[in-house]
Amino acid sequence: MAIDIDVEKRRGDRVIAVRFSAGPGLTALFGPSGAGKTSILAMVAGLLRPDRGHIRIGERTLFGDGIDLPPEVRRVGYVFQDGRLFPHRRVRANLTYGYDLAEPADRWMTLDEATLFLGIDHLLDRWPYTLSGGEAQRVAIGRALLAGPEILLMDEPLSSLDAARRGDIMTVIERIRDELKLPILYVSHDRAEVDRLATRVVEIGE
Amino acid sequence: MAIDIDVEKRRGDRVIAVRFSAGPGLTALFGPSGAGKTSILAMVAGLLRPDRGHIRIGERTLFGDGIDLPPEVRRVGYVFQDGRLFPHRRVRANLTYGYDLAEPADRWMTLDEATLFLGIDHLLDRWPYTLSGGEAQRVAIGRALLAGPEILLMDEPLSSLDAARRGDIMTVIERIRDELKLPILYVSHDRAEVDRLATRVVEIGE
Amino acid sequence: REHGPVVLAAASLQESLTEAANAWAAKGHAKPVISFAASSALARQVIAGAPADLFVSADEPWMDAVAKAGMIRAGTRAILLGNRLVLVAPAASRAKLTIMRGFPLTRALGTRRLALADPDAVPAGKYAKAALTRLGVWPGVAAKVAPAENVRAALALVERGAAPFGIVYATDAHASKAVRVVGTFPATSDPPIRYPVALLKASRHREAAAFRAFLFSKQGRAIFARHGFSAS
Amino acid sequence: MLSPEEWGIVALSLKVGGVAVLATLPIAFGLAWVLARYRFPGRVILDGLVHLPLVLPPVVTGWLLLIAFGPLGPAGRWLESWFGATLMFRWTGAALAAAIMALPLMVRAMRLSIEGIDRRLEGAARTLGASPWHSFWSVSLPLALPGILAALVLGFARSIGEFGATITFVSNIPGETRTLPLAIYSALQVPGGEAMVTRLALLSVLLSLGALILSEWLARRTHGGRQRHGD
Amino acid sequence: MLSPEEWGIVALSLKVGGVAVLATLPIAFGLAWVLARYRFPGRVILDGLVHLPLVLPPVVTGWLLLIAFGPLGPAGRWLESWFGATLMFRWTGAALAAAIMALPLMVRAMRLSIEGIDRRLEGAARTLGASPWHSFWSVSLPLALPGILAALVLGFARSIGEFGATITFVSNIPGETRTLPLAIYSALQVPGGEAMVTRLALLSVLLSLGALILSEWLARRTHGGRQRHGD
Ligand SMILES: Nc1ncnc2c1ncn2[C@@H]1O[C@H](COP(=O)(O)OP(=O)(O)OP(=O)(O)O)[C@@H](O)[C@H]1O
Ligand SMILES: Nc1ncnc2c1ncn2[C@@H]1O[C@H](COP(=O)(O)OP(=O)(O)OP(=O)(O)O)[C@@H](O)[C@H]1O
Ligand SMILES: [Mg+2]
Ligand SMILES: [Mg+2]
Repeated sequence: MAIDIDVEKRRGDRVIAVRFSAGPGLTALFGPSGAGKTSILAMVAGLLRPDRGHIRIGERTLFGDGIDLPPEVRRVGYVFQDGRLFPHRRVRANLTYGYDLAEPADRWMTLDEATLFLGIDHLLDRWPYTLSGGEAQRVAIGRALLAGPEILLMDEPLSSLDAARRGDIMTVIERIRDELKLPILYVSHDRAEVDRLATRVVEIGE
Repeated sequence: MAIDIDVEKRRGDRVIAVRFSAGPGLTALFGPSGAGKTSILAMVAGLLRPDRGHIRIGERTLFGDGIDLPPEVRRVGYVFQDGRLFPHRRVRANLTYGYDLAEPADRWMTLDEATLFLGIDHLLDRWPYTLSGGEAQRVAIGRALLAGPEILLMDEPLSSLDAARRGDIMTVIERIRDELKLPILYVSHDRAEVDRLATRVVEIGE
Repeated sequence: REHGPVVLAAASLQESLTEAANAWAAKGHAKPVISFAASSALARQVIAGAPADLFVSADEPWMDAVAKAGMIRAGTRAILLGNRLVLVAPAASRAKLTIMRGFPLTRALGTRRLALADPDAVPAGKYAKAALTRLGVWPGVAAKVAPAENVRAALALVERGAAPFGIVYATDAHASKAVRVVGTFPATSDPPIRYPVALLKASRHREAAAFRAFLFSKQGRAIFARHGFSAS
Repeated sequence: MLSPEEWGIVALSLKVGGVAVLATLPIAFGLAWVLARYRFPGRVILDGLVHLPLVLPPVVTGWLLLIAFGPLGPAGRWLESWFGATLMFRWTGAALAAAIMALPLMVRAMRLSIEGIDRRLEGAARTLGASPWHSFWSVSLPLALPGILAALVLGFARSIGEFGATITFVSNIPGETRTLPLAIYSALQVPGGEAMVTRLALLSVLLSLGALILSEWLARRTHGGRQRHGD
Repeated sequence: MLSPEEWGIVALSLKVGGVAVLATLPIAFGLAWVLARYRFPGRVILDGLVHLPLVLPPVVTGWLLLIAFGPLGPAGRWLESWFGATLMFRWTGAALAAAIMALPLMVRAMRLSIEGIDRRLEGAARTLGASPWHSFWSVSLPLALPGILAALVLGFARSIGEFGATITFVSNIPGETRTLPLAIYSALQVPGGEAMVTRLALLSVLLSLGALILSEWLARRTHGGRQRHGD
């Protein structure tokens, strides 16, 4: 599935403008801090409204031409830069939140699979506030994947993980990219990560 | 100044126990997610009380032997894993919070110097909620440095920064380490960072 | 289970009218449902069309208002009771005053205050003001009153020593151990202290008129007399 | 320990207070939500209207209710002709009075909690497939729970203490509208009734203490996830 | 537009309400803080005591004040002998009554906000060199500001509407204790006094609307940093 993005958005006193198309695979967004990477993901997810432009994923127009799909039908799996776990739900209920809402046919991963490769099965009954930084990050990844999305938006998803864990998760991301053929928009500053995962790199300029 | 740490702390159903001494320089804490790195920094800062043990920095006992100094006299500069900027103060007021509280003689950096090498001078009048992930991280670093601490605790301080910015900040950390001879406890999963900065590496086991 | 007629009655009648209702029920009638509140509140409820049978007001103006609103059944309005005003002081007080024209109430108060029900609003207060005016004492006292929400509240101010004197109904003073009656105001006050009663237009209860009649009966009057009310 | 009459008064107070608070809860939440989340012309007016029962002496509120919901009032006539229902002299009228008096307190408490919700969590819920409605039920509402519990306690306590509006609107009818405060008023009218007053006042206090303990227990049962920790 | 007498009543109401709310603010904040932050035996009792004026009919509260602060009461005697001061029949007594009635509302609102503070920010302040006291003033207090503003509005509105406790405690003395609700009550007792009631009630509403607008303005002036955004 192809991604076709051309958006403009004013934030404070600067304007974020990007335009790129990409085939299937993992597209790494690369650029300095504050360049607008998170803003782009938020626009694709439907959490931030572009001032003008369009966002198309495969055949579907998410935004533009008078269309502005609400986030819940865009089917994006968004791993936020800041986690955003639901503080009032235990880890298990965080993980199944999107899973339970998805059509069974749309799901492509079970809770057991997710907890296994993320190494979070011992955390299922914990409250989010008791998690370490890396633990919370892994739960956030699991929550997004379990919702059975058609496109993944990952904002520095591996930043607080150790090398071993990082390797495991990258393997899964590769499988998602290659076997499920899901388009992935991926923000990272880690050279090694990008070199290993990215099908292509889009520079987001200052 | 030497660091001498020997602490034990129960968190949930596991016990975090570490013991290490280190001379001056930068000590990298290395270990898998959930190993207890953040907990150790919190204990050094005085935000988490060890169940037993001691914490000594140079001649000063921060904890142990019946002593338990409150955080505000420990003079630690703590860059938190999750930022923790004050949401009700603009960036400038966040940066000067500790600066204004420090004895003039204890300060070793001015606001101008900090904003310059962190590249945040254009953000001074912004509210924290408008900052991007990397921008917030840089402000948090600046806030900790400006308080004129005697020891730095840095929990993945560079995780969301691009390579260029990261290089700049690492240069400054090196200067702090070598010229000011401040002991630094540093948590990172980035090999390159650790290789470049660390005087020694302490493994925090599972 | 059938209930008796609905009676709206001034709060100062609480004990006496409850006793009367019990006596009536003891004769095999359904016990009347009595709501005690300020006459003003009850009158407004009647005017708003409340489904009640009998209204007993603590003064004439509110009964007039109800009548003017066309809520009274013709020919059923009558004076049920009278009352007397008394000057009271805390039980421990040694004050002596004789109530007569120009009696030195103002001087007796000194810098302190005279407790009474709100003289501009509440019936008992209006009566007190009229009585003092007639005795020529009001102009001196006017600036020294402590107008309370109702007679009971005025009584409480005296009971608690907050005011050295108060003017309340004889019936209230009669029942309180914490105050002493210093003197009784002449019965011939103007306007006279009278509790009018009337059947209401909205009345549907078949025993409403009978209960009203019972209140005026010998047995009914005896009960009110025992509580210190005077027959009108 | 309690006479049957006193039991009756307590039961009535519980019924009136309980119905008032539970019936008001969704309305108050809706108002709190609108006031917290939307800016629109007339917002201050709406806010002012909500505060009205707090500002006006209760007797005036009761009088206004009487004018509107009395048998001759517009709302009263409408209720009568459509539902054959009347609030006059009925416990339902007492519940209405209590509800209106509790409204401003309930709205404010919930509004504070709603304003404290991290709205980014609602965005996260949406990306996970939740409709606005589902996100409201599964995220916003649970996060506003502290305010809802506070509203329940405040509203119930206020209802248990409501006097002026009730006696003015629905009078002081034994077994129907004579709740605890009205019974206390009646006892206060009797010289030497202080013992009775004390007794009834203690009952009021016990009732609301019960509500308080219940709410603390509920808060503790659900607070796990909301706890903020010092690291 | 207003007669001098009406101006006097408005001024008195403002004075009583303003003094009551401002004087109660620190006490209420302290209570809210203790109830929000500490667990100790007797906590529920303290919480219940704070709620008391809400639960008891106002007349009973006024009666209790009379017993305590009257010339024969313990508190009254103490005030008299130490300060030569009396609250009886004074506007200060009216302010005390209003303060006590406003207390539970103010405590609850502030408690909700205090419970919502992210305590890790206080920890951050400490590592930056702030004493507990300084961290309180520079972090906790500003973060609790929404609750403080809500408490001010609720408390002021409640004071402006306070009737039962005031008239019972300090009676209805023109120029000294006759605040707006007491004047309204007097007017309401007189047949045909409805026009006057309406006039005075409108004044009450205007006063509290003013307070409301002021608080919204203050909230807007300071809200920048607390805003939660949808991304
Ligand atoms: N309140 C708690 N209850 C139970 N377990 C807890 C609690 N707080 C922390 N823990 C656990 O303590 C362990 C240590 O946490 P800590 O934050 O120190 O880890 P860390 O080494 O910093 O990990 P990371 O690299 O992921 O940030 C984690 O496994 C965490 O789940
Ligand atoms: N409400 C706002 N007002 C002003 N500027 C804003 C606002 N929100 C975002 N910005 C600015 O928009 C720019 C883009 O932010 P964004 O979060 O998209 O950056 P980013 O590329 O993800 O950066 P990072 O790598 O640091 O996370 C930043 O400079 C940020 O300061
Ligand atoms: Mg970002
Ligand atoms: Mg950590």
